[in-house]
Amino acid sequence: MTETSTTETTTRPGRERGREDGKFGRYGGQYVPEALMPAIEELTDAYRRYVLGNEDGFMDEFRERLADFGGRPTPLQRAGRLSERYGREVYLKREDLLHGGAHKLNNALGQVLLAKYMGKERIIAETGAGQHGTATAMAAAHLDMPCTIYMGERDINRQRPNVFRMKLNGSDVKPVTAGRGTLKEAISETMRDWAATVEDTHYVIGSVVGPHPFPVMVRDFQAVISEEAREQAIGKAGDLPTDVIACAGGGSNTMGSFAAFVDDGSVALHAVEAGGSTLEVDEAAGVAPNSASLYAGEEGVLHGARTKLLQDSHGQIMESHSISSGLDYAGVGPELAYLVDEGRVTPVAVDDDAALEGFHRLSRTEGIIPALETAHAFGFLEEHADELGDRVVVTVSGRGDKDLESVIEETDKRDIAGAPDMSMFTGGI
Amino acid sequence: MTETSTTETTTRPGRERGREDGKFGRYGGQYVPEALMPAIEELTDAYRRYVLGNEDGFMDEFRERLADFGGRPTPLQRAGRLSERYGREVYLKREDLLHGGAHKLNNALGQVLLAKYMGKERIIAETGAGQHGTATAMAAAHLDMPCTIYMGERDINRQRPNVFRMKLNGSDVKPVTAGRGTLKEAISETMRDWAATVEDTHYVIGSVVGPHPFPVMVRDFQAVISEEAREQAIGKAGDLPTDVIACAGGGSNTMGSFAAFVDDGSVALHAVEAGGSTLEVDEAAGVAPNSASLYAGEEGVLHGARTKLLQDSHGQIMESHSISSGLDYAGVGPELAYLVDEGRVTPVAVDDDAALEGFHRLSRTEGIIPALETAHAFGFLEEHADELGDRVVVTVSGRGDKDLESVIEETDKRDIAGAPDMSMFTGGI
Amino acid sequence: MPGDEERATTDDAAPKTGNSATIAAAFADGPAYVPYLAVGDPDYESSLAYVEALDRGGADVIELGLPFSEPIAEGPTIQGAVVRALEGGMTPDRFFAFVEELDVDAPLVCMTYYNLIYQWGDSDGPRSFVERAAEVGLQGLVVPDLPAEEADPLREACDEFGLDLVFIVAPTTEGERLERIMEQVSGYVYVQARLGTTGAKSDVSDRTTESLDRLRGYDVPKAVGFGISTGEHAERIVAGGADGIIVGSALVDIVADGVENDRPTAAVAERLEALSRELKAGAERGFAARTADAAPGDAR
Amino acid sequence: MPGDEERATTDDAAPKTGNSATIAAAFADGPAYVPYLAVGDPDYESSLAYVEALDRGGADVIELGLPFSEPIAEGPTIQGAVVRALEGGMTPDRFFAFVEELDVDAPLVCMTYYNLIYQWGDSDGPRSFVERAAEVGLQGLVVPDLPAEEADPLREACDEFGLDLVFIVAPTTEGERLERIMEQVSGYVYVQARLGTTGAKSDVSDRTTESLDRLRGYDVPKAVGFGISTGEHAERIVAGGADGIIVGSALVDIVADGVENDRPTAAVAERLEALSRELKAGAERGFAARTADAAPGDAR
Ligand SMILES: Cc1ncc(COP(=O)(O)O)c(C=O)c1O
Ligand SMILES: Cc1ncc(COP(=O)(O)O)c(C=O)c1O
Repeated sequence: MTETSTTETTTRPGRERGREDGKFGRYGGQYVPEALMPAIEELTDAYRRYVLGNEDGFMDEFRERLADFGGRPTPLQRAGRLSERYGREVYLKREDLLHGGAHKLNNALGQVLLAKYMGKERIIAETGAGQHGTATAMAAAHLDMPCTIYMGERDINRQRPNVFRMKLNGSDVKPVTAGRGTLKEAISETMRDWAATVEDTHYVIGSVVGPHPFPVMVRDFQAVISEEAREQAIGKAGDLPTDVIACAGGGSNTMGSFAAFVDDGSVALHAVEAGGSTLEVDEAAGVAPNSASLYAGEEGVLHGARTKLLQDSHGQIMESHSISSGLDYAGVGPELAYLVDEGRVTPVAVDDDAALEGFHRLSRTEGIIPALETAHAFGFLEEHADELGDRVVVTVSGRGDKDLESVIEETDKRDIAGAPDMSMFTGGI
Repeated sequence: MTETSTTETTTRPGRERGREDGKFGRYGGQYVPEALMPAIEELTDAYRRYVLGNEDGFMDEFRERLADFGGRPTPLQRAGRLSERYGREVYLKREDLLHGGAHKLNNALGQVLLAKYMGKERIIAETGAGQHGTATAMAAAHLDMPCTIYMGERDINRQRPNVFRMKLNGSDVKPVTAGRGTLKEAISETMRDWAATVEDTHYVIGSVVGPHPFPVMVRDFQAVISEEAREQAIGKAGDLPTDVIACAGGGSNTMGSFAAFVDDGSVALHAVEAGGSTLEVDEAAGVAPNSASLYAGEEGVLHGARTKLLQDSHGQIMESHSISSGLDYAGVGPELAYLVDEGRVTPVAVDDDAALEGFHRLSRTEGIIPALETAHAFGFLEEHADELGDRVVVTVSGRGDKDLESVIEETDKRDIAGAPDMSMFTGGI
Repeated sequence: MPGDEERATTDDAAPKTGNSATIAAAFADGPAYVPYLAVGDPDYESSLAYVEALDRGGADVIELGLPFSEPIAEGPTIQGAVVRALEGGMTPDRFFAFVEELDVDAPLVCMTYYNLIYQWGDSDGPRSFVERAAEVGLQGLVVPDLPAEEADPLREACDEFGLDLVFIVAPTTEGERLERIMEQVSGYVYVQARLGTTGAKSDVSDRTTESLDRLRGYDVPKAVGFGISTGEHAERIVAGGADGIIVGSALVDIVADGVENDRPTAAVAERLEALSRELKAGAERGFAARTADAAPGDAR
Repeated sequence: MPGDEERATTDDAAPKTGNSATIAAAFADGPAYVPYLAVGDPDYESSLAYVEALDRGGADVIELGLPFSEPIAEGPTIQGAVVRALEGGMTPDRFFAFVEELDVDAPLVCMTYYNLIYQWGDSDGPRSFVERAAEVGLQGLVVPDLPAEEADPLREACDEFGLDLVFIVAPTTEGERLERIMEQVSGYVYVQARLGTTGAKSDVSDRTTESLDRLRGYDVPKAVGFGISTGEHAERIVAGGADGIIVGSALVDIVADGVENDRPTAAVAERLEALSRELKAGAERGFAARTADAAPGDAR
């Protein structure tokens, strides 16, 4: 254990934070157009009653559906070959095995079910990598709710199989052409839809971002990851892990992986962000060639919350970049921003190259093809294993099937040890 | 309950059948080149010791890895919307949630682990849909075994993402150009490799086919499906199911889904085969436009076993056909052939159209995108629900991500109610 | 619309003035025409000409959009304007320079998102932005993503520098929330005519009437926006009780048309002026109708 | 190779005859050259000419392949021949007609897979196939996917109709398995020179020698196949103790070359005959060397 062991002084109680007022120190809040405020108040009320209060047995039904439809609990697997490679016990929390192929279903199922309890008649959602969109589309089909998904046009082109899957599930996928056509624009567009349809529509935000109560609610739905992992680690390793590593885009995987450990001062929490091609920023072009908002961002207000952002000196939001669409977001959940300021969570950035190597390494040595988002966590593990403790948990936030096209294209540009020959696939798969 | 309730007279004991001599009535046996016989005897011995005898704790390690790496147990989910549609309780056995996306891992992991226990240094396997290949490649990476996968060239083109996944896991994928380039040819080719390398190589057969001990061994590895489902059904429904429905290619999903129920005379067992475009056969061309070997095949010897086959009047093996590569095989497991002759298992054929409709129906109404193989079971459910009992278990043998290209192509040719507009995808995804 | 008695009670409560005397004056005699344009759309120079055309067309207050990269409250039309302005190089600094350079009579209100206000200057927080806004002569602010709950720091700065802080009231805003907003608002209240984002729509919804009814008891001018594009709309809205009309997308459409068809700046400015005259005239007709309707003693 | 003493013991045990006297005779004096071709490759007529060329080239026994759609024991070369023959319309009926029409001296052995034998005729089981085989004059069968354990029905039919049933012994065949096979075999035993499937390889493995050593105690002719393609191979194999050589892929290669390069049937037949002569001569040189090596009294 290393520099992060100094975090034992962390504030408590982790799970209550933000539930009442949506504030995490200076972060959080409800910065939304007035038209949305009544809906947000209604949602806050529903969150308190159903999620916190288990009214009408909401949480029981949620947990049951997560188990039966979603496939929970997911395993905590000891990774034999990685453990050997790094000389410490490496455990994988297998969210890639969740229905739909990523942790995203935990939240999507929770929110779609909540919308049903609230009597809403329609679901909308934004999506970046398509993982939240597919999770929402699956949950909506499962619960018989009409669903519209907004997705940036560029992301649509990067993630066509996911677009097709959403449509197969009966969702309407609306392309967003504004800006660079990625997640940021899709969120804005979904908010616009919501502003017009707020009375009968629930907006299923895909991460621990947005106005209160979304950050706490999404965290509470995703917390099942660390609740399980904590128990499983104690069962398997006889002790708490020394480190938990999770990739962070908006931060739902991270908060879900950390939530149950926040009060365990001995557990170091590593939030791995997309370092993109470099951490340098092109102010003039308004482009950050990374998505490291915790590591390199500054305080500001975006999409309903005060948090850490990639922004220029004027406060304009930057275009973020990452090899993985799901991390390609200029903001991050306010609670994470807070935990980083408090020193409880260590933000780290892993660049595209290291993430891609992590992708190939996990595929080859453990027989698990991770999402490119997830691969960043394994990039961190490779680069910093020596600094970690004896029992490391890495959350495999999703599987990589959605990323095959990107992997081919990006691998073909580079020289990656152990990667298969791409020549057969460069024409497309 | 209907005509199938007459099967209560079935022979016992189900699970012991074939274990000693590899014979299922007139079916089974070991019809292989002499060069393979020593390996097959060695394997038979290993099967007895490790699988049946749990020597060195083999079965314990197998079950542990299936849980941690594979994600077992998989849920038995009540399908709310289908239950409503058909006026009976429909439960889904969710093998699509298994690591790799299909039931195939149960067997692949078992065999690769067994090969390790046997001291083998290399793994070979054939694959049709690519599901067995990807499962084997994942298991081989997980257990650090070099692996070569043979795959028909036509299947390679139908299942490119799976080819890529195998390569990502470090497997060598060898295209088989003989014949029509499908599963049948890939099996022959793998047998050829094995004949040359038998001393240090284990051949991981992908279904309950081939010479003894493969049919019993693969069944025993896959039986975990029905072992779990039986317990889960009793737990959830308070009773045994009235019907179990599973699609059958080689029959590993079917035998896995049926094994624990074979001795429960009250449970009707439906093996759903690919009816292709028609059950008519073109003798002159040697082509069966279906893969319904249980339903329409005749006794013969293929790939090491006596079983039911699609063959012409001379005994030449026909080219089978199905919309789903994984069912596209001219033979079937000998135990299934036996159980059909005994009247214990009812074979049914579902054609391409009905399977494709089943695919779209499940995607849209339950939020589960099934493999095209699996979709045949839902085609049967739609066509025959009225004849079934009150509690129906359908095995979702795999997820459909691998089939998106085929679904686009095949849906575009047809007019399927409720299917999304394909125009955006016909150029490829 | 409810009975005359109810209307009569509100007409008694004359709109109260806020920090800015000029804004108060704009609503004091007759209905206010409040046009909006995004500053810098499609470039600095044209934008100057366009805003001045609004003024010539009879604007009583002008809302100047300071473009933000994530305009979540705007519909596609204004979003397009914002993108053009940002591509044209608009920044908060240039925005302030623009305001200084502008030669118009109407008081000016800046419409922007909170992050730009928060980030401006060397220290975090809204104060330095407001200080600079006051320096260049802005009279008020509208911040669509800043709810009343989070508005205290900005409210204080506005009070310190004499700016009005305009809030938006949606058709869904009622009860406690409405009160909280009405405590914070000054200058005028922006009554959102319908749900959704900005954008020209062709009719006036019942919800506008309901909103105005809910606001009747508050003595602050009520300017209705969202979806007004013709003199006739303006007339109906003002006849229905609005103290002013806010028009954005219909004007931005003219700018967008100019860009698409490469029209000379002067021609676009002329059309903006003409539509402004139409809208203003419509508002005045509506006001006249309302005054005639009401008891003679009630007319302002 | 182990010492001379061991070899001497086997040389005592002269190969026993099986059901077929002609096959026994083929191995009786000197080494047997046993060529293989797939019948109907690439068409019926050429195939007739090719098989007759083998006979002219000195074949002692000829193995005639009846093509099966799944030839799992064959390598790519013979697999290619099988595919060509099937595409050329070869069926079991035509195969029997072919055998009847054939004008050769050497005894003929049919090599095919069990499913074709099992399916032939009206009733299941191998008997009717063997009956028909006997009728057309075939002297034996080789069925690579039929292990000794499953061979009883075919064995009985062969005994009934006087055909030999040849079995393959692999380098890995030992102990109990070997005994079981040697109980079933008649005519000659097919000694697989190396692991794998059929196909021309350039050297003779140590494993051949080991196999021959293992078989020394059994009084049945040992014909070695898999990988023999030149007179020199044949010489070495026979010198090493084989009673015969089986050659398939090297001959099929000539047929394939003829198809690829569109060569006249006669030219291909000539090359087949020439290679046969070379192989036969090689085998005889090997035999002479072995006989010279051994004690004069041992020479057969
Ligand atoms: C597999 C996977 N991991 C991580 C993320 C990042 O999102 P978040 O940080 O909200 O978990 C995504 C987003 O799509 C994802 O698909
Ligand atoms: C999803 C799925 N189901 C079923 C099958 C059919 O194989 P089997 O009958 O051996 O289960 C396959 C074969 O690839 C498959 O991928």
